[in-house]
Amino acid sequence: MNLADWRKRDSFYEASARRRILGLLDQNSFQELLGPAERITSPHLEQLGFPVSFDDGVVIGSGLLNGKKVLIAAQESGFMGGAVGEVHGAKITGLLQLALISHVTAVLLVLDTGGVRLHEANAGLVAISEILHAAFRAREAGIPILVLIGGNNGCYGGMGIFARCCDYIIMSEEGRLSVAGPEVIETAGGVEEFDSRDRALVWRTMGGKHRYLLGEADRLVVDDIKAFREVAIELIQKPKPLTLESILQEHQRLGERLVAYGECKDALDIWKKIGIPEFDAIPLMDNDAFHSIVKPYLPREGTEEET
Amino acid sequence: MMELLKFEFPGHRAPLRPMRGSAFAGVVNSGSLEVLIESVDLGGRCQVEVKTSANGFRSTWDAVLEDFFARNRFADIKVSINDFGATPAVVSLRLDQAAAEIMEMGAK
Amino acid sequence: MNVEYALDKICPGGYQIKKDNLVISGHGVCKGQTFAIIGTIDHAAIGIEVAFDLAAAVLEVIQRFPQRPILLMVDTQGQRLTHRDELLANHAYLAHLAKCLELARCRGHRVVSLVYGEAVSGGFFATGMMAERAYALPNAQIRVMALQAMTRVTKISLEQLDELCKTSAIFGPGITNFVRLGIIEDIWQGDLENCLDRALRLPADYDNRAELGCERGGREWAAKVAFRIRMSAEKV
Amino acid sequence: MISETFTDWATLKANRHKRLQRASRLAKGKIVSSADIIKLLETVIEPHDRVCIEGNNQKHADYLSRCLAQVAVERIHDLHIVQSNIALSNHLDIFEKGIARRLDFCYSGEQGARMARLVGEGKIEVGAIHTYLELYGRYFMDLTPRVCFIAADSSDRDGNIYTGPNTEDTPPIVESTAFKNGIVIVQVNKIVDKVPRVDVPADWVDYVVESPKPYYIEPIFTRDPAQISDIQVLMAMMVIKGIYAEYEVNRLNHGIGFDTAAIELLLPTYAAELGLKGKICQYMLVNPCPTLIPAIESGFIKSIHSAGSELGMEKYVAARPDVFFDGPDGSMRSNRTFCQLAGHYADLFIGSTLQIDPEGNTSTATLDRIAGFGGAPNFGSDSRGRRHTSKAWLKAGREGHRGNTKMPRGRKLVVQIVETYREHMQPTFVDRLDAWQLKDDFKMELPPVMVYGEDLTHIVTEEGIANLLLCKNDKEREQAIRGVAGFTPVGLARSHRAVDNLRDRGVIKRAEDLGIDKRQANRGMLAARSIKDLVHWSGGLYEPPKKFRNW
Repeated sequence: MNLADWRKRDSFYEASARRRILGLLDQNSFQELLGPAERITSPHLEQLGFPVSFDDGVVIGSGLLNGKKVLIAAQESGFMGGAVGEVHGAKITGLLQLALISHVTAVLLVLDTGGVRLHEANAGLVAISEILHAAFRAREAGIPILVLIGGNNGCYGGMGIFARCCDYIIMSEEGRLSVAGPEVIETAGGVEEFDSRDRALVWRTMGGKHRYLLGEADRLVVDDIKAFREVAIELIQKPKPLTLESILQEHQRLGERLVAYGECKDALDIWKKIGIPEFDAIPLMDNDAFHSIVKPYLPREGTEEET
Repeated sequence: MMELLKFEFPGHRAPLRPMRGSAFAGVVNSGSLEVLIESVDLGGRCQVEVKTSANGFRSTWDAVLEDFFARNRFADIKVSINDFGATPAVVSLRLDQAAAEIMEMGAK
Repeated sequence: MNVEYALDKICPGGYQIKKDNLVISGHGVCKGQTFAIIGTIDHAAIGIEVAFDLAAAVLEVIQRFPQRPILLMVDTQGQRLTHRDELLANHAYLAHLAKCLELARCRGHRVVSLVYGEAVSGGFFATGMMAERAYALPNAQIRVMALQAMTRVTKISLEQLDELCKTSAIFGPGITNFVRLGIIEDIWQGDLENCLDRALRLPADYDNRAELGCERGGREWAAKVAFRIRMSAEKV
Repeated sequence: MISETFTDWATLKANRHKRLQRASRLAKGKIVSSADIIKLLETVIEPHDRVCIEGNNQKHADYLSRCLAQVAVERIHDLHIVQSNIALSNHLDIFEKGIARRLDFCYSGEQGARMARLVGEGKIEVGAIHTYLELYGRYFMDLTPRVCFIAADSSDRDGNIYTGPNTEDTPPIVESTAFKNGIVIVQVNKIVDKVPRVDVPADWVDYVVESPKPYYIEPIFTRDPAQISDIQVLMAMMVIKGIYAEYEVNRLNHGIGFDTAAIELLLPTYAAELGLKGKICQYMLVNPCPTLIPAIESGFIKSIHSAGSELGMEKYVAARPDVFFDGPDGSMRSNRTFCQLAGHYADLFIGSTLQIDPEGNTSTATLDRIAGFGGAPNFGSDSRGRRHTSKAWLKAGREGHRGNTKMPRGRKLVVQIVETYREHMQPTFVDRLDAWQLKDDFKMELPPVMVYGEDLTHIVTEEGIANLLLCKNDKEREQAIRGVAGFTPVGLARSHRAVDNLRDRGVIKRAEDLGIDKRQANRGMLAARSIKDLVHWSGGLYEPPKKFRNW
């Protein structure tokens, strides 16, 4: 991407939840549900002395994506680190339940979250579990769920597990996807185990490029809302049913990963083993260069179509 | 602990009519706030409700809000704010953004 | 509590399990019905291998014993917290386990979980919380986060948190909180074989934890909010 | 008249000889092994010596400083340390242990709180807190070092030194020490066969030691554009339109905060739209801050001289020799003395501060800390020895002309750019600077003021610009300051009539008076909104340090 195009892009990373939704959907098509004026705020934060937000940090609603009706939720990265509390989680769960009764083509989830909101610990954990159960029902009904990750908080904790239970994950290299966050690993194992302040290490372990190379993200796009939108348009009509066959394939893939890379100490070791030339230059490659270099080395997934 | 502040201002004598029922701006992030502005029947007056994590700044809020209503021809307007320690500069900026949105005046 | 002690009580008719590292798998008999046993022991930290082995056990039941009910025996300190686990994408292994359990349910297996030891956050999430209904033994430990750790994150004093825990089930560890929130359906006491039998006789309907949490007064908003959204179907 | 008694005119030389002789067995030529370095220090340093430890913004003689903290206090004690920047904890360990007692310095930053404690305990006797030029000046007057510790990238076996792009303070320290029969000790990251270029010739150097770890360096001047706020964009727009364009400011020094980073990032966008390319900001005195990249790439900036370098910018700077001062080897040569000197004769200084009082005195002093100033007081003061003219300088001089004198004078523009409140609702405008409290707490003779009100010409806040040059008297000046102090107590105490009057006369200008649409003032105006944008602008030459990456 040249400088002029780069500057013209509409950064996904920088945008607020509302801005992301407006950029992803067809113009003027977004209808918010339970918007700020309804004042559905967290019933728990105030007693802890924390401010609430009128949407509890997640914007939900419906709209059109390339003319197709979709439901969408976007977590607001700025409020409580996008973390899931009781109301926040119930909004996403309700949206996924709504998918079952409202004839939509797909559900888009813009995740930007540290996982459970620790101020509502128990309620946050079960909220994510409820999101997961509702998502499985939607998938069972053949409604694909697309997860978009490219924000400041990454996608961590239970939401990281949840993301991989959806049909597709679209990431930018700025996005991160994991269960335990950098600080959590460092706290548990010390700085020798993981230096959470070494951001290059954080990104090559959990960031978009590594996740894409492992086959953990279906698409890796440049940090541009339009790029996310284009890929979403391409995928919304391609549900990936959970079948014994698809799960056995995944089982085999994950088993092979343990054997192939189980001894690796760092992402660089894995990239080297994959056989990518200039593997150590990967972190600094731009999106186009990265794709052209890694294309022959990507894990192939059975259920995804040939393009 | 959170502090709840309520303010009331006389409405403008020749108010402009909002184009929308409500408008919203900002994010409740440290050093920032969210502003919800709604058109409701308040007998011509304007009301503001602020929930803030920074205690003891009532007079500053009063000055900032008075300034805001002096800049805008508002009546029957309710402003609700969730504040996480925003400075007056940020408060004014978000208020102006929400005000512009409810009047549907986009940036050029 | 060790797993054999619990299983002895659940299956007076006998059971067979094999232990492989931290994972157990096998089967038992409850009131004449054979059910599969899958679980973890020794407060297992669930890393990529453990999650993978659990998934393998679930897949084996699906393939070899269609429709056989599954009892998940839960004892986990949470997901394993290492560089290597995240490097190889522990979230994907945990998600895979969740998907295997989901597949089992879709294919007619009843899935019930029992916290007999410890259940913590991510580990509990991908195991016990994937069941249709989760149960616990009276001395089980369940938490998302210890209150001490929570004071560090939230900068709220321990005294204040303790005070809040008296009225709210949201923050604190403890099995009764999780019952009030609807996360734990019930505590198994007395004749455990009866308890399992009763659980397996309940209808296999889906996730009613939010409603349960509301009924029990621990979590009033989740059900209401989701309901309001479902009610807006005509607007969409 | 010739003295009757015999006078030895070379005592320093003789003393130097003795020291070198004592240490002769500890060095091979000039090379000292790290195993012997503590012993060497114990041998060549004498109690009560004045020792200069090189401590810059960027590079630090941290290894030698750490070694000094390990010498036997019975042998080496009561040293007088002269050092521009106290940045590391081991810089203070030597005081805690009694190895050193007296200190003359410029800046202490993060060590400010601990320093305050040690001063309180009587373990540090502070001579004075200086500006950079002031302290360097005193190296050649009354504070000449007996021994100095220098940090450098490499040396050859003869002792020729390559400082790398962070030459910074090295020249005045070495020169004052070497030419007054002192002893120059250099820690280098590597001893090589041939240095890329000679920054210090071998015959000014006495000892070289290869440090086990490269010297400590932090990217302290890198500002992530992602953290620039809409309000900072607004203020930057006001500066460009209301000051840079107004005075045609072409030679200037920028502070290193987010406010000035915002200005830099608006040059290729907003300033270019206003047709200001080639008219403003062509010559700058500033470290190679990454936020300058877009303005350089757009052809806005012709030349930059730097006091020091910045981590990650090495390749970029080397690839732009027309703009930066690069050596024949390709790497940059910085020099804080010359950069400060040049800044002294520039047309404008702009930077941020923590507090401003109603007289326009500004201070970055914080209670319970002794932090110092660095270079800002030199940059941020009128240079009364200046004689050459420029449009900006003459215009400022005309505007500031007061009283009956007929003699025309020029004047440097000194601008403070601040938000009226800092984070956590700390007001920037205060009736009394904390500096006064600090003066009392630490029994200083003067409150530590960064820019004096009499030198300050403009204040820029989100509320507008106050041009203090145009004020007719002190009373008006105070109202002009209150008139941009927003909702702070200082601002609320304004006379609305006086402020309206000042606004009518153009002494105070609001954004709208400058024709700036506030709603246009948002981050979208910035030429780069993230570190990655800067990498793109640099064509991949800028290599951001790990802590600034999110990829």
